[in-house]
Formats: sequence, C-alpha cells, structure tokens
Amino acid sequence: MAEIRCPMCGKPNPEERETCSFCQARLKPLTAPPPAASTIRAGEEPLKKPTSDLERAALGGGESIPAGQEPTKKNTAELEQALPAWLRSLRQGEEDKAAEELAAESADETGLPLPSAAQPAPEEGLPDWLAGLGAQAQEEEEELPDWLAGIRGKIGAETGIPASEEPITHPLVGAETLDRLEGEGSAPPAYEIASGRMEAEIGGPQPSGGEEELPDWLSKLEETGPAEAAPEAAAPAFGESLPDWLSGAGEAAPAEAAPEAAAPAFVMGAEEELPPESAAPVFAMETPDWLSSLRPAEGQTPSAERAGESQAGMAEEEIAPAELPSWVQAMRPVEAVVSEVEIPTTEEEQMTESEGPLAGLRGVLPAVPGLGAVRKPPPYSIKLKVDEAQQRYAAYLEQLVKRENQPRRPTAPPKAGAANLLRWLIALFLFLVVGLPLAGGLRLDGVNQFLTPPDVAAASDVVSALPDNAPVLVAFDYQPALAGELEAAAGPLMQHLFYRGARLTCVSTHPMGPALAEHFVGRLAETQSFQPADRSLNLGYLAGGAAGVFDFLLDPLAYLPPPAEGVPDPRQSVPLSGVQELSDYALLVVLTDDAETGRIWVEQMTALGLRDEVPLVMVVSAQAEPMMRPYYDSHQMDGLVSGLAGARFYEQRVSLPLQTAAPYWSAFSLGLLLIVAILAVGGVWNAVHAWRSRQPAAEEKED
Amino acid sequence: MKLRGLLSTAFAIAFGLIVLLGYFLEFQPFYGLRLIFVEWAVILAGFAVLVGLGNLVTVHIKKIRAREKGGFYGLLLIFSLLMTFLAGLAWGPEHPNMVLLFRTVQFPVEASLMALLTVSLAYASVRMLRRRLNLFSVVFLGTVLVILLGTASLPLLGDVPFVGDWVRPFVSQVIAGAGARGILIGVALGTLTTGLRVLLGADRPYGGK
Amino acid sequence: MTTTLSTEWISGLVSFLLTVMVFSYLWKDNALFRLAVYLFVGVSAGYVGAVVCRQVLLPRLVLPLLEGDLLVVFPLLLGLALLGKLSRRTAALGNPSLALMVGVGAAVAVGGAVLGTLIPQVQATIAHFELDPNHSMAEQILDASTFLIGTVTTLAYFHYGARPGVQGPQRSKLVTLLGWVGQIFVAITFGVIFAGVYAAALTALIERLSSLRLFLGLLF
Amino acid sequence: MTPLWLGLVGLVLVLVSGGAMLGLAVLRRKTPPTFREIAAFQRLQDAIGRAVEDGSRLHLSLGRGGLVSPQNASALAGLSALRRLASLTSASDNPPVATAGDAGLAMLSQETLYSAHLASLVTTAFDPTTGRLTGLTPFSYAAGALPILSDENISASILLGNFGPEVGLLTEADERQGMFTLAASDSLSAQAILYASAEELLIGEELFASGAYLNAGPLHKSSLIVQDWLRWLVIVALLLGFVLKLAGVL
Repeated sequence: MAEIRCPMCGKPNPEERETCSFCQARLKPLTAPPPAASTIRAGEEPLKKPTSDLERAALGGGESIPAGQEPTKKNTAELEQALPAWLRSLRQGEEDKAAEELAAESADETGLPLPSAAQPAPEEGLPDWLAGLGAQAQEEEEELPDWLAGIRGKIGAETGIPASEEPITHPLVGAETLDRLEGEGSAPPAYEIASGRMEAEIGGPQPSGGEEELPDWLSKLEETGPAEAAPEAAAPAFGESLPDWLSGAGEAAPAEAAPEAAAPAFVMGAEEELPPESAAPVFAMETPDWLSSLRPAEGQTPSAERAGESQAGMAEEEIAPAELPSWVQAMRPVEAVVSEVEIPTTEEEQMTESEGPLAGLRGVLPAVPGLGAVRKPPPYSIKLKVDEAQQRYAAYLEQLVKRENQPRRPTAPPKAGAANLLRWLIALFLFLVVGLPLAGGLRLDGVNQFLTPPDVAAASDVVSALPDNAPVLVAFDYQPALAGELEAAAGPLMQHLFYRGARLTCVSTHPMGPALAEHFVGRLAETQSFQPADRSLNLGYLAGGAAGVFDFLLDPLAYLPPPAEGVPDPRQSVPLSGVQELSDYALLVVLTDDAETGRIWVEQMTALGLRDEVPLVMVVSAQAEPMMRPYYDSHQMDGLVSGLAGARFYEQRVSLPLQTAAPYWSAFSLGLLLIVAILAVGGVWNAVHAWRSRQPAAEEKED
Repeated sequence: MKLRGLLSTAFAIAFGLIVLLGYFLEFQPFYGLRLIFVEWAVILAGFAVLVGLGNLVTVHIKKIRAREKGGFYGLLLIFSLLMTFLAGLAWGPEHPNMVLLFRTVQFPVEASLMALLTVSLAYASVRMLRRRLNLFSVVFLGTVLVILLGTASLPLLGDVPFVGDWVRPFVSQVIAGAGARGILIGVALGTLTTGLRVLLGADRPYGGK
Repeated sequence: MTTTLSTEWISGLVSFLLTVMVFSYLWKDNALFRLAVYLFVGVSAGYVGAVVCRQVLLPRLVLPLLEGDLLVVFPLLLGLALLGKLSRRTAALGNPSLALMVGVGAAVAVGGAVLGTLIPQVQATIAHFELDPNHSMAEQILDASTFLIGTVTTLAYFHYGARPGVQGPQRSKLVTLLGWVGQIFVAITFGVIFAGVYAAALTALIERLSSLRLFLGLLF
Repeated sequence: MTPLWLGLVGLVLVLVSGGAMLGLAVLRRKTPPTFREIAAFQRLQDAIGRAVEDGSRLHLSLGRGGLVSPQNASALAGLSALRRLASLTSASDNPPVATAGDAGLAMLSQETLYSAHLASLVTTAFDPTTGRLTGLTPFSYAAGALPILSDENISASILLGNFGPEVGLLTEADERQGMFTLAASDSLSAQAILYASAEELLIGEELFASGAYLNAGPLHKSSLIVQDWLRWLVIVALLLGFVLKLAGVL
C-alpha cells in the first residue's frame, strides 16, 4: 500500500489518511487539486471562504477572521462564552482602563504593544494558566540590560533596518506605555496565535524565542528588497515596540514561542493543541538547542521551503506586507494550495437573486458555482528531506514527548504512621541513652588513649603563656542554637582564661552576640564566684560583617559610647585598662559556629598585619572544623578547639578543678554509639527495601 | 523602563561598581568610597530590619483580622515582639533584664530546636537509602558512621583505635578538606557570576525583575 | 536576694516549660509547640530590632547627625524612603534604597568571592603541597596528591557544558569520569560535615536534658 | 590590606568574566549552549505542574543570608528562580509564597512577586504577604516558616539561599507534609544536612545555575559558560602549583 510521509513529523502514513496519525498534521490539501491552467494575478485579494474553511480545518474548528475585518473585536466577542469570568469582565466598557493597564504591564513584559481586549484570545483552547505561562516566551529578551539592547539594535540594523524606523503604536496602547516597554514575553493577540498555529500546521518557522532569530522565509524577504525587508526586519531590532499589525508575520515567532516556552508537556490539552515542539517545557534542558536544527530556520525542511515559496508568492503580488493584516500573511502559505475564485468586481457583473430569502440582493452568492477556476498549485514534494542527525533528533524528540505523556509516579511519601513510629523510637532511645548518664552521673568514658591533638595543645599553650591579668578580646560569633555546644566546647578554655586572671572584652558580629556573651560570662562567674563586671566588658554588636570587623580591629575603642556625665566611662574600667589599640590585647579568642565568620576574623587580622602582634585562638563548632582546620594548618591561627571532643582534650591537658566537658562526654559518647547503631541497622534495612522495590519496577520496564 | 526603575538600576550599578573597585584598588578614592557606601548599606539594613518588623506584625494582624487559623498565636507574637522591642530600646540589649529574658525564652527554645535535629537528622539518614539508593549515598552514610565512631569513646575501652586516631583525621582533614575546597571554590565562581549579573543590571530584584 | 531567687526560679520554670513544649514537636506539630515557637519568634525579632536601633542606627546615624555630620543625611533620606515599603502604595519609594543595598551587597559578594575565597583557597591549596623534610615524604605526597585529586575532581564534577546527544546532553568522557570521582569526594565531605552537625545537635540535646534535670533537682 | 598586585589580578578576573558574560549573551543568542541535565530541575518542573493543576502553592525560601553580606549571592540566585516560578504559576489561584530570614530579602521577594503579578493576567489584588519575613535569627526564621508549610496548602517547597543547621527543621516539616523539596545552599553544613534529608538537592554551585536551567535569560546561560572557563583556569593553576611545588620552584 502506498504511503505518504507526514510533512511535519516525517512519519509514514497510509495514503488514504487525511491527517497524520502521529502528529495530526494535515496530509492532503483541503480542496480538490486545481486544474493546471489557473494562475494567480497580482493585486488579487485573498478569498474569504476558502481561507476560513482552511483555517477552520487546520485549527480544528478554530474561528476564522475574514479579510478586511478588525480581528480583535470579532474574535473576543465570539470567545466571550469561553472566557473565564475575570476575563469577561475585561470586556466590560467600564473596565477598559484596567484592561489598558493590564495591557501596558504585559507590554512592559513583552516589548509588544498589547491590545488588551485581545488578550484573552491566546487562551483559546488552552488551559487558562497557560496564558500566564505564555507570557514568558521572550523572557530571554528582557534579560539583557537595556543598554545592551542597543547593541542588538545595531545588530538588527546591520540586517537592513533603516535606523529611522519608527515603531508604530497600537491604538490600544498609549505612547506612555511604549516608553515602559522592556521586552518581556507576553501572550500575543488572537490572530497572532492563529497565524502562529497555522504556521505550525504548515510547518512554518518556529524560532526559539530570541527576537533576533528571524524566521527563515522572513530573512529571505530581506533579500527581495528594502521595501519589504525593512518592516519585517524591524522585528528584532525594535522588538520592544513592534506594532502588532506587523507582528503577524514576524511574530509567528513569539506567538509560537509562547506556548512552546510555557506549556509543560504534562498538560495534555496543550499537547493536543500544539505541535510536538510546543509540548517541550520551559526548561533549557527540556528543549535542548539541537531542536533549533529541527526548525525550518535551517531552511532544510519542506515546511521552510513551502514558507519560502509562499513568500515568493507574496513577493509576486504588489502588495506591501505592511498593508496586510497579520492573519492574512499567516494565511499566505496556505493560500498557495487553495483554489481561487475570480470574484466579479463591479456590481454589473454580479448577479441578482431573484427568488428565495435572498431575492433582490446582489452579489450575495459567488457568480461562479462551485469552486470555479482554480490555479495550479506550486509543486510540492511530500518527501521529507532530513539528514540522519535530524532523524535522530526527531526520534529523541518523540521520546521526550512520550516520556512527558507518561504520568510520572511521584515518590510515595512514607506512611505517616510508620514514619512517626520510627521517629518516636529514635527519640525514645536517644533520650534514654543520653539522659541516663546525666541523671545518674554515670561515667563510662573509659581511658583516653590518644595524645592531645596538636591544635588543642597549641591553644592551651597560648593561654598558659599569657601574662597575669592580661586583656583578652573574645568574639562571641555564634547563634543561640549552637550556644549549648559552644559553651561546652569553650568552657575549659574560658575557665582557663579566668584562672589566668584574664580581663575580657566581648564583641560579636551576631545580633544576639551581646546577650550570648552576658549569658556565658554570667554562668562562668556563678561557678567561679566573681562579679562579671569586674572581669569583662561587653562592647556589643559589630554590624557590617567583614567591614565592621575591619573597622573594629582598626580602632576597638571607637565602638564605645562617648563619655557622658553621670555614666562611668568604660575606657576607665578594669577590663580596658591599658588598652588603647588592638595590639594591646594579649590574645584574640573567636568562638564561632560558622566557618565564614571565622574566615572573616582570620583574614582581617592577616590583612591588617596583626597576626604577629596578637595571637589568635578559635573555638569552633564540630560542624565547622573541616573548613577551619586549613587555617590552622597554614598557621593563620595559633590554636583550634573544635566541639566537645576538643574541649575534652583541653580539659584533660590543663586539668582544671571544675570539669565542664567531662560530665557531658559519657552521654555524648553513648549518644553517638546509639546513632551509629541506628544508622547502620536502619541504613541496611532501607537499602534492602529499596533494592527489592526496584526489582518490580525493572521488570515492568522490561515488559 | 520607567524613570524610577532607571533610577533604581542606576543606583545598584553605580554604587555596586564603586564598592567593587574599592575592594580591588585599596587606595583613595575607591577605598574610602567603599567604606562609606558599605556603611550606608549597613544603615539601610538597619532600616530594613524595622520594615521587617512591620512586615512581621502586619502579616499576623492580617491573619487575626481574617480569623485565619493561628490568629491567637499571631497575637502572642505581636505582643512578645513589641514588649521585647520596647524593653530593649529602653534598657539596652546588655541590661540584666534583657539577658534574663534571653535566658528564659530565646536560649531554651533555640537550643531545644537544635536538639530536635538529633532525631530529625537520624530519621533522615535512616530513610536516605530508601529514597536514593546509589553508591554516593552509601559512601555518605559510611563516612558518617566512621566519623561518629571515631569521635566517640567506647564504654570502658576508651577511644576507638585506628578509626579514631588515623582514619578519622585522614578522612576529615585530607579527603573532606579537598572536597570542601572544591565546593567552596565552585560556590565562589557561582557567586562571582551572580553578583556580576546584578552589577550588569540583568538581575533587578529591586522592583525590576 | 529572695527576689532574685524567685526571678531565677520563674525563669527556670518558664525555660523548662518551653523546652518541653518544643520537644513535644517530636510527637507531632501541636498547639504547645506553636505557642513556644511564636513566642520565640516575637522575642527574638524584638530583641534584634532593639539591638539594631541601639547599636547600628543610634551610633552610625543619629549621633553623627546630632554632631552635624552631613554625610549621613543621604542614608537617612534613603532609609526613610525604605520605610515606604511598609505599605504597598508607597512601596515603590523604597526601591532605590533597596537597589543600593542590592548593588553594594552584590559588590561585597563578588569582592568576597574573589579576594576572600577564590584566590586564597587556590593559594592555600597550592601551599598544601609544601613538603616538610622533617616528615615522611611518602605520607606527605599521598596527602598532597589526594588533596589535589579531590579538589580538581570536585571542581570538574560541576562542569555544565555538554554536547547534545540522543540520550540527552552528554559531557565528555573525561569530564564524566572526573565528575564521578568528584562525587565520591563530595559525598565524603558531606558525610564528615554531617557528622559534625550531628555532634553539635547531640551536644545541644545533652545541654537541654541536663538543664531539665537541674530544674527538676530544684523541685525535688 | 590587599596587596596591589592581588587586587589587580582580582579586578582583571572580574572584568574579563563580566565581558565574557556579556559577549556570550549577545553572540550565543542564536545558538544557545547545551548544559548537562540536572534531574532536580525535571522534578521541579513536575512539581510546578502539579501545583498549578491542583491549585496548591509553591513555597520558596530564600534563607537568612544578610543582603549586605558575602552570603547574599545565593539569595540573589534564589530571587531569579522566584521570579521565574512566579511567572510560571502566575495564572494559578494561589501564587507562590516566599519566606526569608533577612528583612532586605523579604522586601526583595515582595518586589519580585509583585512584578510577576503585574506581568501576569491576574486581575486580583496583589497580596503583599506572599513575601514574608518569618524571623530575624536563623532558627526563629526556620521556626516561623514551619506553620506556613503545614497550614497554607503548600505542595512543593524550594529552598534556595543561605542556611545553616536550621534547614533540617524545614526539610523535616516538608517530609512530614509529604511535599516535594528541592533544596540548595552555599553553606556546606546546610548542604550536608540537605544531602541526607532533601528529596532533591542542588550541590554547591548548582544553586547558581537555577536561573539558566529555568530559562531565566541569556546572561544566566552565559554565566555558566564563564563559570566553566574559570573552573578549568583554577584547575590548571592547581596542577601547575602542584608540579612547581614538588619541583621546588615555588
């Protein structure tokens, strides 16, 4: 049996089929093959009847727009019933202003003056949210900075745009609106969508969204002479203000790109409506750029050829494209295969009805019965000219579309009951195992076989080497949530400082730091019976991140409030006695849970050349250790204590009378061991479960 | 683009570029201007916090008015926020009463929320292999086990030999150190291009796009 | 003294209750948990607001203004405009102020990324290859090589460029191989840091439980 | 102080990167680059579709990195993604809700959602509370976001920004609600937690690629190309340094 290859997807179809069984593209002309004699005369108006018929067929019942009629009103009026309520309200006269504004804002997005009343039309046949998605077709455009758009303007100009070309405004969009245009994507008017869809049906160009990507046939037009090329080519250059009467031809691109960019393929309705490319979702990875090689822009597919021929036909006619409504241009390629009727032009030539309901009316029905004389259509090759790569791409595209059609099985969330039970069990065991040693003062930590790590030893040596009553600067740069760990980790070092009689100046780059400092120092003071005020001064919060730390290191005392009467001057306080600048401090201790904050202190100290003058020791949360250790290894700090483990080593090395880390250690070790057991058992169990549940899935795939 | 949009974009680009120059050319006038503009930005961030407080309050007032779920909690939030704010303004954040408030409310709640993570993270790790069973997940989980085991002390036996004194340091300092460097350098590259997009006026989250 | 004691006692009781209320989230999201959370959000926001007013706006804006420093007039005006964000009607007034923050923030980010991370991290990584004659050469070379391989493969893992293929975009074989090794390093790195976070959380839990025990000890 | 030579090296690096981004953005508009597939974005696409279809909301969290801090870049990347998501769901009954732990970011999220609202065809009044500040400290921010996740019919939660350990609370809340979670952060501790707890994770710098993968524009795509160039520059520098160090030259 003879087969016909579909001009759209290139798949073989039985000869007798009207439409492609794969992509629903039309395989045969809608009208009977015309006699050979017929030719089209320049200056002829396109026929209403056949084109509308064709459009209806091609659009699957979509409304047609007769020639010479303002398309907007008619379309939206007919769509009235199909429109969502809020859109219908747009059509109410009293809301014209709102519609204007909406159009202006959309224009702001798209760069196209948008007829607000025509706005709803693009949603025809699509789920209405797609309209919103469609608005993103040209987001790439807006992405470039405005001044950069000028460069594109130049590029466009090189493609033959008269620099003086003035954008023509749409009646519905004021000049003020045009000023605001930035070139964002927007849903095009109805007739643009129609033309875009029609081009899709006949394999018209489908640029990927960049405005300067001229459709192939359009760029051919440029060669035919400035009279035709200029208005068309203006699209890329002055895309921001492209008048929509002109956009019909040039804007097949946005009209097409809107659904293409916006319609994720899981919207079945959209898939039925749109050509396969249209099903590709917005994501770059979903529409790999090789798809552009499938597009007629390469000028290789018959669709592009046809488009080119149709434009050649246009060139033959002495009608400037600018004078044609866009939908007519969209019809052009179709007209090439449509039979045409010579319509009597003068009244005399037209016959008067003598009977029936039309009695007395003249020229109502065509003078020539039937389709009349038809011209010979240009020869078409139904053979698809595609190379291997394109075939491969087409296959991949098909895979993509198929994959999109299959409903994706979302990963089933765990059953709430089982999940909660697991949580409760973990919590129960954890609280018991951690709580028991705390409650009973149990000590299971055994003997420590390891030597003190060098970073902890170095930290304790620095503190031991401090002169008595030395001024020490301490940065409390952690958040309250980590205070539990940081206070345990820094406890031994801070105790050690107080035993050495150190006078503390507290600062913080965290807004909660002042309270944390007071809290920590207050707790230490309780255990060691001294008045915090005698031994520490809180300078408060350093805003500005790295810049704030830099300023502070330059002049620490500048952060003190100016001396006031009746208020004791902190400069005279014990902690600050003998301190004029940072180098007067004997040590800088940074307590932090965040590697970034630690890095700031290290870098600013290094940048100001203070590293040789003031030793730097850090107490960090266990989570920050891997990021902070390199600074110790590269000698940018003099000591490092990380987490409770570090504190425990510090405590053992210094042998402080009051141990703060040790009481925690047993509970900590037991807790860790419990979690190790839970993770090991639970991990294996879930791995087996996952592996077994994979088997049926794999079998399904094989089937 | 509207005039206001142009002004905003001009502000972002101009101030941003000058501060950027101040970073790389640490001499006058760039360096001085950088310090001044960063100072201005810090002051504006201070104002932003006030606006944020307003945002926090209005969101919950709206909930209360609409009698949405959680309206009462919103009332509690607004009350505690205003009381703390006014008290903090009057006494200052280091005042004993403010420290007491911090110790009574903020510290226990934050520390407890952190403590909740022991259960959340354990649960997530246990479930991870069911959700994503591949070599990398297994390596991740194995590493967690080794590091935790190397950190703990066995009851009565003390620290775990070999794992604690050799494997843990090598894995955490060499392998993790290398991985962390790679990730941090990559993040720095991403930060560079993201920041440049703002400075080029391509990303305009301040009322542009 | 009794006042202080009673205050401390009430504070202990409230913090005890709040801790229990937060832990009740382990059972399920419940009213007690929400009560504690909303109270906490309000208190922390109020505290931060007060800190910002007293330690940022006062010393950096108000005091200089009182001293006649005209340089702060500009940020003052921008700050007042930013307050327009409190209402949608006047929100647009604050956009220039917001833009200034974004621009400066972006510059700070770029400067920090290049001078704070990119160059120092590369320098530090290269410095890591320094061999110390006092230590075992084999061990140092093993360390250095592992460090180099780890950093390079991790970086390569993120490579984005790919060629279109039938099975979708494909990276070159070399990059794919390097990326695979890099993923192993990434997984190990995250494992180490995860263990650290877990240790921190466990310490927080221990601190909370011991505080609960201390308070209960006061009662009984 | 930064040495002058180092500053100049940095400046050249920045200028070249910026120039390359612009140049590529202009030159490669007709042949947009191809990038490796990242499964998380495919899953995000499905989640967006489901949200729009079933009328549920998307939640995007921008983290708590200060706007004037070096950590703000992750949030800026998050804002690009927010703008795109807001546009993709603009016709949905429920616009996305954005939460942040920094006041500046909260304002930016409002502006971003507002501009997306204006660009959409929706005529309902804009709800400024869709961009929220939920707390001013890391854990209060996370705690403040928990009720939103459970009360506001959220079907997918996207976490793009600077987080710390508190992100574990957010992912657990997502998991309890059985919602899809896509998470990314510039912080290593947050990434480590997300590696175990998030349904889909963007590792390291993949966070900054979200704009390109969401088709946010040519400069986003050219950014990735420039990142690749710089990446290999760094790799070559490391290899050279290694060889020269071992040779004792450096």
